[in-house]
Amino acid sequence: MIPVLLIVIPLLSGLAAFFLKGEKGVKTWALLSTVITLAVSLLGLTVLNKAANLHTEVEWLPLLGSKFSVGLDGMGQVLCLLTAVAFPMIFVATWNSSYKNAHNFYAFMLLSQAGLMGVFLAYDALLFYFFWELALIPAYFLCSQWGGEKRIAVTFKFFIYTFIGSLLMLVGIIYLYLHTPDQSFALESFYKAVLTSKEQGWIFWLFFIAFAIKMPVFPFHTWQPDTYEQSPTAVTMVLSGVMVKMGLFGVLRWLAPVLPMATWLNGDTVALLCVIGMIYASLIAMQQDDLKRLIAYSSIAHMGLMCMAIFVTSDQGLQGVMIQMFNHGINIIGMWIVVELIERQMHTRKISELGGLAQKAPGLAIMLVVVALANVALPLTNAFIGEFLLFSGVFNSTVSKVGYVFAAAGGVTIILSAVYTLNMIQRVFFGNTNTLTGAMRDIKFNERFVLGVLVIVILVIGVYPRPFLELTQGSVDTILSRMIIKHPS
Amino acid sequence: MYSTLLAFDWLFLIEKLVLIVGIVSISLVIAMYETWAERKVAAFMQDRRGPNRAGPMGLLQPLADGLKLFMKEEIIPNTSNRMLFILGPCLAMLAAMMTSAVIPWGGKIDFFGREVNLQIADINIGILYIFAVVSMGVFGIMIGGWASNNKFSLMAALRGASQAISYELPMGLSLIALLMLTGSLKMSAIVGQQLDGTWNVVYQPLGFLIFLICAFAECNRTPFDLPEAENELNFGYHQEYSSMKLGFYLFAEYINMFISSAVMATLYFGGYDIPGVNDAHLTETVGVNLMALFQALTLFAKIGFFIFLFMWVRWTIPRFRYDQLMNLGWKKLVPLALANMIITAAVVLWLKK
Amino acid sequence: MNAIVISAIWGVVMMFSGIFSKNNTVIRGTALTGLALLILVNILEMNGVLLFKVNLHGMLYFDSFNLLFNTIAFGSTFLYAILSGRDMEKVGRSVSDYFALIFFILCGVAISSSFNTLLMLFLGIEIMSIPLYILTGTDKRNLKSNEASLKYFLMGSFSTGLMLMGITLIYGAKGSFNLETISLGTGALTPMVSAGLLLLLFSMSFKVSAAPFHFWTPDVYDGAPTVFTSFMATIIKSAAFIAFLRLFDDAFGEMHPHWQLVVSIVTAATLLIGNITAVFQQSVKRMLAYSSIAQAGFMMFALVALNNLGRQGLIFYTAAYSVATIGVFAVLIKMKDYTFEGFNGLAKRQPVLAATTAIFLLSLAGIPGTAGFMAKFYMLAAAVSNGHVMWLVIVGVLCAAISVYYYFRVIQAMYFKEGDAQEMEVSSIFKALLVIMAAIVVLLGLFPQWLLDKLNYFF
Amino acid sequence: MNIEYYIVLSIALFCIGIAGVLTRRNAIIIFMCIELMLNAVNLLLVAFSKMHHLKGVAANPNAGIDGQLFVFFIMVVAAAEVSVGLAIIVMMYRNVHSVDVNFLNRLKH
Amino acid sequence: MYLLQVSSVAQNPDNSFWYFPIGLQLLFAIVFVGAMMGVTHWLGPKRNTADKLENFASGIKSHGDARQPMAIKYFLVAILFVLFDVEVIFFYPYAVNFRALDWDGFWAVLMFVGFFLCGFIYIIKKGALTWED
Repeated sequence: MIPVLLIVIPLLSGLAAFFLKGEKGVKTWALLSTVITLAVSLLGLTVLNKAANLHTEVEWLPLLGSKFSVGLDGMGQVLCLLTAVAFPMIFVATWNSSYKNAHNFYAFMLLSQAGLMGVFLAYDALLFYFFWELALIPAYFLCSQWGGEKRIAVTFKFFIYTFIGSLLMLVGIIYLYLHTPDQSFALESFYKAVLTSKEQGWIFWLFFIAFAIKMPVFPFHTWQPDTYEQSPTAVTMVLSGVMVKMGLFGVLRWLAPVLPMATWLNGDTVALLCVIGMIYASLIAMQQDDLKRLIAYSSIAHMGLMCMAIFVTSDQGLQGVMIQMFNHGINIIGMWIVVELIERQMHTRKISELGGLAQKAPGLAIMLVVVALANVALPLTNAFIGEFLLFSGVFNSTVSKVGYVFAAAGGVTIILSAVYTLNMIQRVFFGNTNTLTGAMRDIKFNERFVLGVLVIVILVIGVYPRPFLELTQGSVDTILSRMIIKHPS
Repeated sequence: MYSTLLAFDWLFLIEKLVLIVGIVSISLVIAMYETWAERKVAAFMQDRRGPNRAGPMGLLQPLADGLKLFMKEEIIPNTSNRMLFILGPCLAMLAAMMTSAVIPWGGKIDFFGREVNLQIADINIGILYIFAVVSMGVFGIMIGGWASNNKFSLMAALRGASQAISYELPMGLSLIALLMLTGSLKMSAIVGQQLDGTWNVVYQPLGFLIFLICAFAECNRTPFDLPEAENELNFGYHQEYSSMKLGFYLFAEYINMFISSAVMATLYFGGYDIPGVNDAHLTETVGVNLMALFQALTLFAKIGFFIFLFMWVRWTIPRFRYDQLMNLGWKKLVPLALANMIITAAVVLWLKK
Repeated sequence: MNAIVISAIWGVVMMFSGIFSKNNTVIRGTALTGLALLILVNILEMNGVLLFKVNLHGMLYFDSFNLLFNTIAFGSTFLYAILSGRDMEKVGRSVSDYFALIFFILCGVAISSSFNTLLMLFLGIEIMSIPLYILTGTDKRNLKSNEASLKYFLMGSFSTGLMLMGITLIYGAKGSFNLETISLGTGALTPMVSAGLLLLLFSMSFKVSAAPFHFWTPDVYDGAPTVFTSFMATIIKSAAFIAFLRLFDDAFGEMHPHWQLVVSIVTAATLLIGNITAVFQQSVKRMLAYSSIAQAGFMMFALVALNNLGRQGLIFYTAAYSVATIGVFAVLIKMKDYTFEGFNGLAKRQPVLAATTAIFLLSLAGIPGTAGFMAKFYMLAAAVSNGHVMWLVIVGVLCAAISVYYYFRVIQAMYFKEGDAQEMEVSSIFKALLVIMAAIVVLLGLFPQWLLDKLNYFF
Repeated sequence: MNIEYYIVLSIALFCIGIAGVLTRRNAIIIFMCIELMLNAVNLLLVAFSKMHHLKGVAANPNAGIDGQLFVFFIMVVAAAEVSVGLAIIVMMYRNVHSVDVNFLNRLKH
Repeated sequence: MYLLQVSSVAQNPDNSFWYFPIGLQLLFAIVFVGAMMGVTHWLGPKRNTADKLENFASGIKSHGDARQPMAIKYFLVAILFVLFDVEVIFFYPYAVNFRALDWDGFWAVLMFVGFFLCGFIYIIKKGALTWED
């Protein structure tokens, strides 16, 4: 019941939003809908946390062996929670922004939420693919209608990239489907698919490219900074906070356990790509003058780390990935909110044109510092927990012989990330004000509220991560069992 | 099929060659004298004398005309398409000369023990052959008219062509009714059936009428001589022509008249059947060769009658207007012929029961 | 059989309707009645009710496969006639004749989907083609239309010649025109059979505008009056494909390994040429022409794979493709400016039109949730399950991604670009119909089970 | 006569037709070449028909008859094509005053 | 005397060799026509002048080329002829075999005639054969 609600509430409210009139009303409607979704998600996590409530299966395409099969496991819970949390946050944070054709904007936002939920909930490959695209299309419309000046070309690039990836994945899905013992799209059947290692090899790449584009991993990342820069910030938050997790999630649920042998064989290659991407992105991030691009590149670096951890895997590593997916979402949304607030007032995102904001907007500055520190994984913040697990997982990798090299390389990026993040804080918030930043006012209540919630979440998880770890342990075990059982001894 | 030339039946070749030369020359001579006859008939109808200077009763007149045509200067207009200009009359003439191949001119003759058919080629699709060759005549008209590059010629050629093809439809349809009776496309078979039986015209009066009208139109004879309507088109499609090329066109027309008379006689009036006589019986009495002669003469008598009919009509009935002509062809004759066909089929099947 | 007879008769009825009535509404009404009747009798036949007892001597063969296809074709035509029937009046005066030709074409469609001898194949294809030559040239004063018509005619009859030679060679080798007799034997290739096979392949590729025999398509589609381009690009193309598939399946299925590679190459070329060239077009109409080539490439997958998934998929594809294309064209006909710029800002002036067009285009691009996705899914699945042509699948997938580029250009123009959209007269009925069609597209995409059930009924 | 002769003749005619279609620029000549192709096919069909008839006449008196039937249909369709095609060419001629297909480039960009 | 025997060729009515005489006649006709053309060419005088080689238009000055589009009606007749003639051709095999085909064949042909008439009435109603305008 819960999973269906999670999908249906945003879907229907999104469709309804198309027909609503009045900006204020639409905003309220959207917020209401997302809050309800959040509530449902929390209920699923607490009161209604019973197996019967968490899985739903309805006949959909019996001829093709596809069912409308959705369910929540630990990993799904985490990501759904992230999605459910992110959207109301975004809506509240951008309450003061006004959009042309607001009803369409919010409708697309809600639809993309439905798509995301579907991706995280689907237990059927065809359904997964459906939602994968359903999440993409609204994002496309959102970016190219409400984005910056170069939005159309840039978004298009983003769309084509993702679309190519997903089509390749479709081929892989079809191939797997045809090789399942019972001709079915169910996840369970996929696990049972009989494939030679050669077949696994190239299907692996079909899937991986799709996920890699989404994450994005090094050679497939070129769409990302442009798109983040050009999108309206609310959409950027969705893209970077939640949507990139689709890639990781896909790897975790649909790639690694389904094609364990290929994952094992290609682990090092992928990890290498990730490492290259991390270092490369970090280096570029250091050069950026544009706040959005800076965060975009930092996101590439962080995602690379998580991806690497999956492939050179161990118990701790996966655990770390799961929790870090959530954390990264929270942190980066926080970063974007700050950027959005700055941009809305200053009408610029250039670091070089800003300075001394801390004097004018201390509330903002405090919040930002917390979020930024979380982003560089300072102890006591949530990301510390995640990255610590990640690193130890990679370092102790049983899969890769050179796990420690990867870990070391990852460590370098952490340092680099600290460098550019702190540098950014330094240049934007401290120093002298100039004519532009002199007019800065501090943040309003709603913004303060959102950032405050985020900061609280950051700190709470940073201090007491146990519930999360327990929540995801089951998923980690399942995935690992799939992977290890099928490993050649 | 034949491995060596020696195995070839050379006598067959000679026989056919003689027959061809004979029949073609006869048709040419008849065509020549048709011109004379035409003038005579015209004169008679108009109470004049007609040609009477060259030879007795002007009998040498056609020869003189022919010679004159030979001696005239050839003129090929400089705006015309030279090759097609020459090809046009040649085609018309060729088509006219080819038609006679399938008509049975008489019974068999016995030539020193060798049985000789008085028919050049007794092919099994005789009627279709005639159709095919007659339609080639349209090419002659069309090519000649177009090649002249003269508006009058072109106009006349178009008229001629569309008239000819329009009347081919009812003609074909009327023949189908005939075919249903005979069951064969072979000319000799059609004649053979009529030899001792009733002439087809008795069963197919309507079909014959339609065929007759169409034959008139096909030959561009009055009342259907629109392509040559002097008052409208000067001289018709051959107005740029001179000398023998003009002669060919005129000749072709008269040969066509002769041949269509022969076809009509063959198809509807028993061919070489001598009326009122039991052929088989007579053959026994007079012998094969003499019988063949009689038969041929009978056929030529019938042909003569039809030729006279052609001329008679020409000098009595005024020319149609073009729209009348087309309306007659398309809107009257075609449905009539179709009805004739269907009724024939139904009646034959009904009687068969 | 019902449909063949009724469509022929109704064609004649339409011919005379123009003589007895000068009122276009009456004529259109008659045509719609006829189409409804066609659908009805066809469905009756699917349920075993035969209206005409004709001894076919094995010339035609009816099973639910081609009957279902017929239903789809007639249904699409029905939609087409409601949507765009009114626009035919703009092309010329003889609306009744256009409809008569369309009925004759439908007769050809029914024949070429159910042929069982090469004779009927030839007749069906020709009955479809010849009226089309005329329809292409109906805009008599327009040089482009003339030119398209002439080009189409010359190319079409040329390919007919090739096809006939192919048929003759096959006949010479096998001694029969009957598909079953032809398919008998070991499947060995004698020179005569292979020449015939190749010629048939070429000519059928011509008819379905597969590369490298596609070159007439853009010009013809572009030049023809848009109303008829819509018809050509959908129903005709689908029918030609069904004929193509049936021919190569029923008659040459035994030799599949011999010709699979050739067909795969043709398919790949079609996909690449269609998609890449479409990217560079400035006119939406021309883009749709190239896109139809590209879509043809996808339909060829059924032929390459030659399995049940492919056969089912082809039917599904034709349905999905036809409905979406008819919809896009119906909107396009209303436009005065066929360039991409002409669509600028359409979303503001005509939100309904823009939204439905967007859905149709999404379907053509194969986005999940629309019928186009399920269709592409089937085709890919067919090719994958065949197993020998994975490279082709990858090519297809990449091409599908390219196709997004040009389909989305229209969407971008409509939604994201500013422009004074052209004034158009659009009735609310038209809008309602578009919405219904969009709903069909989406429903087929989300719940394809309905059609799949039908498909499964005979596989 | 051997069937090969007919095959060679027909193929020759057919190739002449194809060559004509591909090289000539006059629409009417192209059209005539197409007709030539059709007639080559007709010829070959009749030849094959006769061949199959001789081969199978013992078992079935109607053997090979379908080939000739086919020719009939080709003729009909060819006639239909002729009428439509010529109408199109005339329409073209009245608008452009030329039947040269090289002039047909209004649709190229 | 062997040579005077009737040849087997002549006896066999279905033999395609029966077309041989037609070929012969064609040859003869071509030779004849060619010869006549040659003779007249040789006999006739040749005194060409520019005026003589002009098109003849009853003394009126001729205007332009004659090869202009003509009235479409003629053309229409030609097209209709092609169509209807082919339909008529279909009656021939029927006419030869209609006894064997019996009433079944008759009804079939009646249907065919029905279609023929439909087309025919259609073109008449459409005014394709109206010449008065």
